[in-house]
Amino acid sequence: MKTDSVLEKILTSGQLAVTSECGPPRGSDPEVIRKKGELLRGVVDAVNVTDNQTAMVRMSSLAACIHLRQMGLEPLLQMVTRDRNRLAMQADILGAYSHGVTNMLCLSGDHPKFGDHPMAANVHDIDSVQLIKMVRDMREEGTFAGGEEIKEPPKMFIGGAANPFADPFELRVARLAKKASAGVDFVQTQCIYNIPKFKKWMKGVCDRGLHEQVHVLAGITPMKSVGMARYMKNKVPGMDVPDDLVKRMGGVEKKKQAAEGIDIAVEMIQELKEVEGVAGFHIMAIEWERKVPEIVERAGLLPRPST
Amino acid sequence: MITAERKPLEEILQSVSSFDRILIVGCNECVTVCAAGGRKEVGLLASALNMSMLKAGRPVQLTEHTLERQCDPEYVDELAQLVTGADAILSMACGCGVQELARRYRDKPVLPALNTKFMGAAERPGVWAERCAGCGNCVLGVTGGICPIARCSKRLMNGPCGGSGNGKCEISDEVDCAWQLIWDRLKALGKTDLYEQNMDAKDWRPAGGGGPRRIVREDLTE
Amino acid sequence: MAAPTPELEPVIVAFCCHYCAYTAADQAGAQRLEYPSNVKIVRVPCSGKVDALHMLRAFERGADGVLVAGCLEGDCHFSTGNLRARKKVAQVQRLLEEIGVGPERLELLLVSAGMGSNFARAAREITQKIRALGPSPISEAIAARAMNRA
Amino acid sequence: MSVLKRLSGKEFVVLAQMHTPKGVNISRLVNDGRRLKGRLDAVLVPDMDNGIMRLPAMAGGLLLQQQGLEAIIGVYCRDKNRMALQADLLAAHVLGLQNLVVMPSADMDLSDHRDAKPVFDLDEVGLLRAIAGLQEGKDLGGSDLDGSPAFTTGCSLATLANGAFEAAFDQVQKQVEAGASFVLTPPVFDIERCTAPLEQLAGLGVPVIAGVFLIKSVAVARYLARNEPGAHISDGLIQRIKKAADREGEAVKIAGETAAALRKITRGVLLQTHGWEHRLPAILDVAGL
Amino acid sequence: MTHPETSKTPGKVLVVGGGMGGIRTALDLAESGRDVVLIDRSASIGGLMTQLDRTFPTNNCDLCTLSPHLSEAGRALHIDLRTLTEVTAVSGGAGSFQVTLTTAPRHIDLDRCTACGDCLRAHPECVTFTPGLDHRAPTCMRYPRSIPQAYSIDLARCSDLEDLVACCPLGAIRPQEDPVVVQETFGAVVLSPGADVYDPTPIATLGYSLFPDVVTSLEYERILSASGPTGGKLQRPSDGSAPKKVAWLQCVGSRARRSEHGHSYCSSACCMFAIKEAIVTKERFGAQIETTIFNMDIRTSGKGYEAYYQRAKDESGIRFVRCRTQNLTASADGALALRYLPEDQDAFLTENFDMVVLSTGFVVGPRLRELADIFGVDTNDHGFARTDSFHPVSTSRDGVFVAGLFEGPKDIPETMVQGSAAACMATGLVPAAAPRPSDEDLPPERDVTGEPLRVGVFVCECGENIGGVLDVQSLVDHAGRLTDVVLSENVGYGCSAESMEHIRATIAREGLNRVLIGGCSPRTHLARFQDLLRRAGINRYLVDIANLRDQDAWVHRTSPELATAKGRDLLSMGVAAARQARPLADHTLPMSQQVLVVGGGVAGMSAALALAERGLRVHLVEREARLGGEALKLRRTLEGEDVRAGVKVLVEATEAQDLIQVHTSAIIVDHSGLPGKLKTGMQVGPQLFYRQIEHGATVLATGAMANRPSLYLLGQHEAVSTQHDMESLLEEEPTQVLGWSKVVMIQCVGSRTPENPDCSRICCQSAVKNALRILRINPQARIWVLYRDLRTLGMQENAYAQARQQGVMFVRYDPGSPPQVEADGEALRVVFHDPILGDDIGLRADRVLLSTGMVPDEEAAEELARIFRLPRTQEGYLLEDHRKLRPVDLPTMGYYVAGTAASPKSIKESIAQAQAAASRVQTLLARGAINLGAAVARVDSSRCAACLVCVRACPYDVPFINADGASQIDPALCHGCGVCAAECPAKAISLQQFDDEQILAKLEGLFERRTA
Repeated sequence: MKTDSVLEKILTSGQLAVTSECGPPRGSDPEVIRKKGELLRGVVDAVNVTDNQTAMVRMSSLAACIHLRQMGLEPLLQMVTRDRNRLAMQADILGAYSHGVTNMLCLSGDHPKFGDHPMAANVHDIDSVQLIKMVRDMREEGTFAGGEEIKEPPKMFIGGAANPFADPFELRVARLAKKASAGVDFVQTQCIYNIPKFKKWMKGVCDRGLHEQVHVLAGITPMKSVGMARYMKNKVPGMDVPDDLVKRMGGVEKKKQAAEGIDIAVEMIQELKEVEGVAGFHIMAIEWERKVPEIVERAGLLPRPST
Repeated sequence: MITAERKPLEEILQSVSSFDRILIVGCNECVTVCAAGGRKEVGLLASALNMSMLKAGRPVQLTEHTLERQCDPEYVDELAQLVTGADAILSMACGCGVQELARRYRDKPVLPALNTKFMGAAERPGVWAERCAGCGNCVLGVTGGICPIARCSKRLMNGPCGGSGNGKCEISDEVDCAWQLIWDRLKALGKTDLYEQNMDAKDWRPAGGGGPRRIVREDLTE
Repeated sequence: MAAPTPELEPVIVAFCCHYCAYTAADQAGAQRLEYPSNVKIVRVPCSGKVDALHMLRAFERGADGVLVAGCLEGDCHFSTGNLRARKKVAQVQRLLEEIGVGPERLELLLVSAGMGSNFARAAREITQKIRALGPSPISEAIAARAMNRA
Repeated sequence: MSVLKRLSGKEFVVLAQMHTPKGVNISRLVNDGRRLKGRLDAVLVPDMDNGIMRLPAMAGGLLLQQQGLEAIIGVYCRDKNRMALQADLLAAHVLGLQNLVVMPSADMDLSDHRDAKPVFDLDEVGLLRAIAGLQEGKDLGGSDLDGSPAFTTGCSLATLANGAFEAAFDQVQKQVEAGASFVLTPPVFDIERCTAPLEQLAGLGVPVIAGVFLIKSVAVARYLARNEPGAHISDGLIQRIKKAADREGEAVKIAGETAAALRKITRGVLLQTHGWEHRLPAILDVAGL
Repeated sequence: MTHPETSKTPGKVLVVGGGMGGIRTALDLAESGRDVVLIDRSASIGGLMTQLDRTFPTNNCDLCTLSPHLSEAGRALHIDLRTLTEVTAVSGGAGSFQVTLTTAPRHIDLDRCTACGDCLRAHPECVTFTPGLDHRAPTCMRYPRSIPQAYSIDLARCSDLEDLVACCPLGAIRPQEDPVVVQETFGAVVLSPGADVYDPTPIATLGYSLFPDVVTSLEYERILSASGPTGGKLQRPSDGSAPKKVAWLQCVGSRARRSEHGHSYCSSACCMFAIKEAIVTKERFGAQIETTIFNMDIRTSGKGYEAYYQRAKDESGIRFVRCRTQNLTASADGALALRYLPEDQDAFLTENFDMVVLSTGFVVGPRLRELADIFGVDTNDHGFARTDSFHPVSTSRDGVFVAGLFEGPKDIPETMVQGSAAACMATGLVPAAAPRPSDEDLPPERDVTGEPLRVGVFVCECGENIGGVLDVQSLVDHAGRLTDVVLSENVGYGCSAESMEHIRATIAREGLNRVLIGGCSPRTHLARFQDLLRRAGINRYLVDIANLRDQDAWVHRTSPELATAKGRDLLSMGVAAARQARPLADHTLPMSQQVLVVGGGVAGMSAALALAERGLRVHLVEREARLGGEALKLRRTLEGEDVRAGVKVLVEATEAQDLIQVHTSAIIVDHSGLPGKLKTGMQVGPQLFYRQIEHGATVLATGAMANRPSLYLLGQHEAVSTQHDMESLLEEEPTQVLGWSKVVMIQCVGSRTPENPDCSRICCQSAVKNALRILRINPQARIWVLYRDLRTLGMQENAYAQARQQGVMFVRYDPGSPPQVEADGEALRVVFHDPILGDDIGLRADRVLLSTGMVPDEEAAEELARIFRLPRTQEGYLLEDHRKLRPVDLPTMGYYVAGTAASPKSIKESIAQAQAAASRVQTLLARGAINLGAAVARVDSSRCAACLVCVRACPYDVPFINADGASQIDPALCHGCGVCAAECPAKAISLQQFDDEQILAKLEGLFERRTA
């Protein structure tokens, strides 16, 4: 074991891991985060806490993680390179670890253009791959990015993101390889709708043996309505929603579309379970956290292993 | 080339509102080429200012002059005579020119009429696009001649983010995904192995992280 | 009706390309087609030769309206000068907007050499339009200054 | 990588046609070639097509290859007997011209030398067989060659017109059997109407390269509509050109769009601009090639 | 046709008659390098035109536009002008005519006379008769600004010879002069002696000799003319009062049924003449004057004439009455009572008028008959020189050509066309003379740089054209006050020879270094004033013209004050720009000596042959597979000539001509370059082989199309066909005709309509022709021709008369209620209104023939006009540079039109125009070099930022960045559009002649008054 992470334990044991996420509030009320956390207790192995997701200001991921940790949940600290330079990031990692946060996800972050602070400076001192390397070096070498030694280095279980659907498709496997070589332990993928394409990517991953180095958690997002399906298809960058899925959602009456979305998510998990290299699932039910237990249950992923 | 574009007239008017004699100075280098501050733009601005002032009932005296280059002291010296007769200088050069004027003519307010934008190239007539961020440590050799620092919206050094689609960046269909370009080019060159190597976190000191930069060529200094 | 006093009448400068617009204006004369005398023609080889600066300077000196007249689309004697003129007119219109001089005071007219009547009609229409708009704020300011000085 | 290798490597190839001058002023040809270097897979240089006497294709092809382009030269049967044909083929090989297309011969009465005597010693199939023979080291007289040439040879389809296509197809089939390794088609204007014949051609198992013709003006479109039944020029197309403010630009767009559409159903296109080679880059831009 | 005996030594051409046609011929010949002797029996040239006030449809003085060219350097070197000269004997033949020329004494030494007018003031009686109203003849110059500018003396009228001689301060009067007789050799002769005007005295009922207020149209012109007896005031000859009601009686002496009433043919020009006089009367003397034109038919079949007629009717309020007139008597109150029978009524009406104008036509009088005899050329029954359709300007005598009225009654454009055509034919017999350096005479060019500005302003009055509207004196005064203007004056007719000379002398005397002319359009006149400046010893680009006529006086006639104010502005602008003018140098390029002829019909082939026979290489491009064009569908002309045979001869000659390269099945696809060095690309043959050819000039002979409107069951009923279709049927299946008992022809089908406003010109003669042919085959057939106006011009009128005589019924219909045609089994039922019977007539016709005329070939013309960048009329015909004076030249130099591409025409007219086009091409190519002018872009490399904007913007890819890193523009390639100058962000490029300083100065000039 490289770390004390529960998630790491489950993954290295070869069991399918389940993670979900919880967006911190746009305010300072800790109750919001506690409520969301409560919904996921016993249902998932770790809870991602997003970092100014979609470039909107929210409670800091670090603070929210601490709240979850205090509730006895396993938090997963998301960190984007957009908002802090390497000094601030390392400081936050030290802080997080000091509070018992042992998982983190290294991301570049959505562009500020889409958020509520489009005028903000785009820091990008380092990119996500370099962040992975930095966290790995902190853990393995016990050094800061500047080369100085760390007293009591933080031991983070390091995650990254992978989008098998963005262009250019052909370098997507290589992109994962880069993250792997930078030291990533696991990746959570972009939500999957186009299963054949995902499988194609996964095959590439396996062909290069990357699945041996990196645990791949397949991203699942249930769709609430045909409107959402269309929106994801047309508006969200890097999302690949096949037409027949939109058709299927549109084929049922409005009231039952949410249920249909859940059905689809469950079916997908069932199918993906069988795919070589899939080490677990990351269920992103954006502002729909209450449906996560149902999905996890119906997908036959309960109970979660006790650690 | 440094590219720039004219500030909104309103803002320029505001900035010169307290002066009666204004010298408008253009530059015959980059800003001429990007149609922001050459002789012609100087003429257009003078005309526009004159009309606006007339309209406001506060006519001013405007003098137009375009220097070969506004960022070299010898050229800037040429202005001495004209500056004497002016209450303020309105520079239509990039920020370098504005500062050179301000440095040389200490007692005269020097006001910028342009917003200096970026170092870019002409994509096609009338369209300029950012190409170089002046980071001081060029990586173009390993990125197929396309700069990820200047041309990737997230300055990603190790490949595209998940928002890249149809060769375009997630921020706009007008912006090419730099990494798509890099990838295509590396493929064409048969050098995709360059992509596989991880690029280390960048040392930003040469990019200005180490404070204002200068270049000294001892052999040319006097 | 008393004859209008020239000084109170709007002044409209028409930049006319030699091959079409200027010829059309001559044609209007040959056919004795009347149009208001407000329109003063400046002959240029091609409408593409009309610099944004020329259009702006005309307003600056006191024109109440400016017409840039070239050949019909596809007919430019110099291939695409008229299309360039169109873009430049749009550019100057934006600038006029910024200055606060109505951009509708600047117009592009595309006309063929044989269309004397179209030229005359366009001249009548723009004069009518400018009359309705009144003097340009610039020409008013100039006139006011001249009065003050006098 | 040679164009024909690329073809066999299942890549889509873009060819353009360039004519040799009637005279010795080669500046246009050379300039057009230079301008297009890197944007085309190869240039087809027809040999005295339309029966217009001019600089031979071999000279034109050589000039283009000197500019760094790859040339495909046309060979045909009307003006030379088997001796001359074979001799020229040997010359072509040693000059580095290794791509050939066997082309049909225009009638003498369309020629600018109507009184010339047509030869037709061989027909197209015969010529293809002769080429195959040379490659195997034997001439038509049965003698062994001292060093045998190597060629990649295509053939051309006479027409896509309804009714006449079948016969033309048979001809092509025979030529493929005789050694042709790709097929050039006449210009395609109406993709829908041509899809079936193009597919039929593809069934021969050799790459099909479709012609794309730049219709420069309404008059040309009308001319084709009237005189080329195979062209299938619709009224809509004529109107489209006519209504465009920039007819030249519209013509370029149409050609580009056709080329782009053909990408889906053929293995290559041959752009025919007939004198307007300076417009080729614009066509390629529109086609996204 | 070669004439070896003359081909070695250049000869001369004799042009007889110095009217418009003769001047045109002489100018064309001179410009193509031939030596010309131009003779006129009068004391000055100009012909009939000198007496006209203005001409239609531009209402402008044409002679003023044309005649000054005669005195221009270069041309004048080739033209030997001899007035008071007649041909008295001729021998020899083509290539070498021995001609005896007799010059009557002028009694004035031309070298000494300055036209000061002292002799006139002292002895006004010593004058020769000036035709027209004025029996006293006010001046011994035939018209002001006459050429030569000198008086002549009529010794017979002089009472005190001694005093006359003494009164001339220059001693120019030579009473002892005798006639001079010389014999000279000419390679060719062009007869353009004009015609005489019919004298209406014999028609007693019109009272011409009785009533002073009955005048001929020519006399009325004199009254209107500023140089006429009333000084341009409209006055009744009887009492000097202003008439309130004026009537025109048409066809006086023309279309006469009885010989004592004149001649049988139509004089062709009188209808337009009368309409113009009526319009001018209203325009100049008050819209309230009632003007009525009494006529049988209105014959306005020239290009744009129909619209002129409709405008006269609808806008000017001129009344047209169709009638036969009976007689004129004096009414009680001194007015003239006209008795007439309106066509649609059966009782005579009487109406009073203050003045009556007799529209008298043209006749060949004894002097012309004598001329014909001297030359031994065949004439027709009426004395006009005989020509044929395929040789429109060739007389029966080889080497003698004819142009203008002497060939038949016609209007000015046709005269101009024939003048050029005759010049073309003559050049075949007379090779070009050795070029004469015209620059030798020019004074050295003064270097004006550094001189203080001295601007001279010369304002033209142009007769009524400018002076009638603008207050010229106030303009002169205004200009005089402008900055740097040292001289400002009124020069009357600025482009007249004497004014030009005056301006030239003034420039030299006053040391002017900038000149502004206040006159007409610089488009037409700038080049001439530029030449003038050069002759005055300063650079030609130091002059500009303020367009006071076309763009001021003409368009603001009703508000003279505003027009004058605008005139002041235009002069201010002009002076401001002139002050910025700088001396510039012209750039030249060698011209290609090849010619592109587009269209292989009769006109195209004729032009190609004419050019090739004169040694020029021609590319003849035809889009069809064979030569011949529309004429292949015609069989016979009205005169009975075999069209097919004629076309066959042309095709064979064209194909046999080595210098003509025929390109059939050729589609023109691109065109570039500049006049003298043009490039045209075409796709040829079934496989669209692309060829590009270089040529110096272009002749457009693209033709028109037979119209086929879907009217009157055309295309739906077998028995309805066009006159065109009928051509071959009458030749090939005459037996069919035997079965027809009733045939109805309908005229103006698809012509003179809002969609196709012009008259198709040829349909009336086709109808008459076919009617006569049908009757020849089947004399029993009854034929009705339903028409609006029957327009059988010239001698065609005789055929019309013959048809009427043979029983063809001509019935007028009103376009408001056209005939009705319905199917009636195999036949047709036709219903029409007969205005004479006042009743509707219905009949069963075996055949209905529609006179459908011509329409522009929209398919071909539209695209070709685009490719060649040539303007078209609203109907779609090519627009010529000047409807009357330059009917062959297109507005862009180097392009000429022949045949029906310009307007509907007969074969004869088409061929004449083709030959004329060939002549115009020769005049252009004879220059040898293209003057690119000075309007080229120039780069100030010290300002250039090498930004590439110009390189990208230039439509001709001319600018490039040179080794020094600055843009470079080759003046020889620059087309002078100025786009680069307008786009340059560094303002490093200026277009000379139109640089920013000049344009901005114009704006300054315009607003100076307001801002001051």
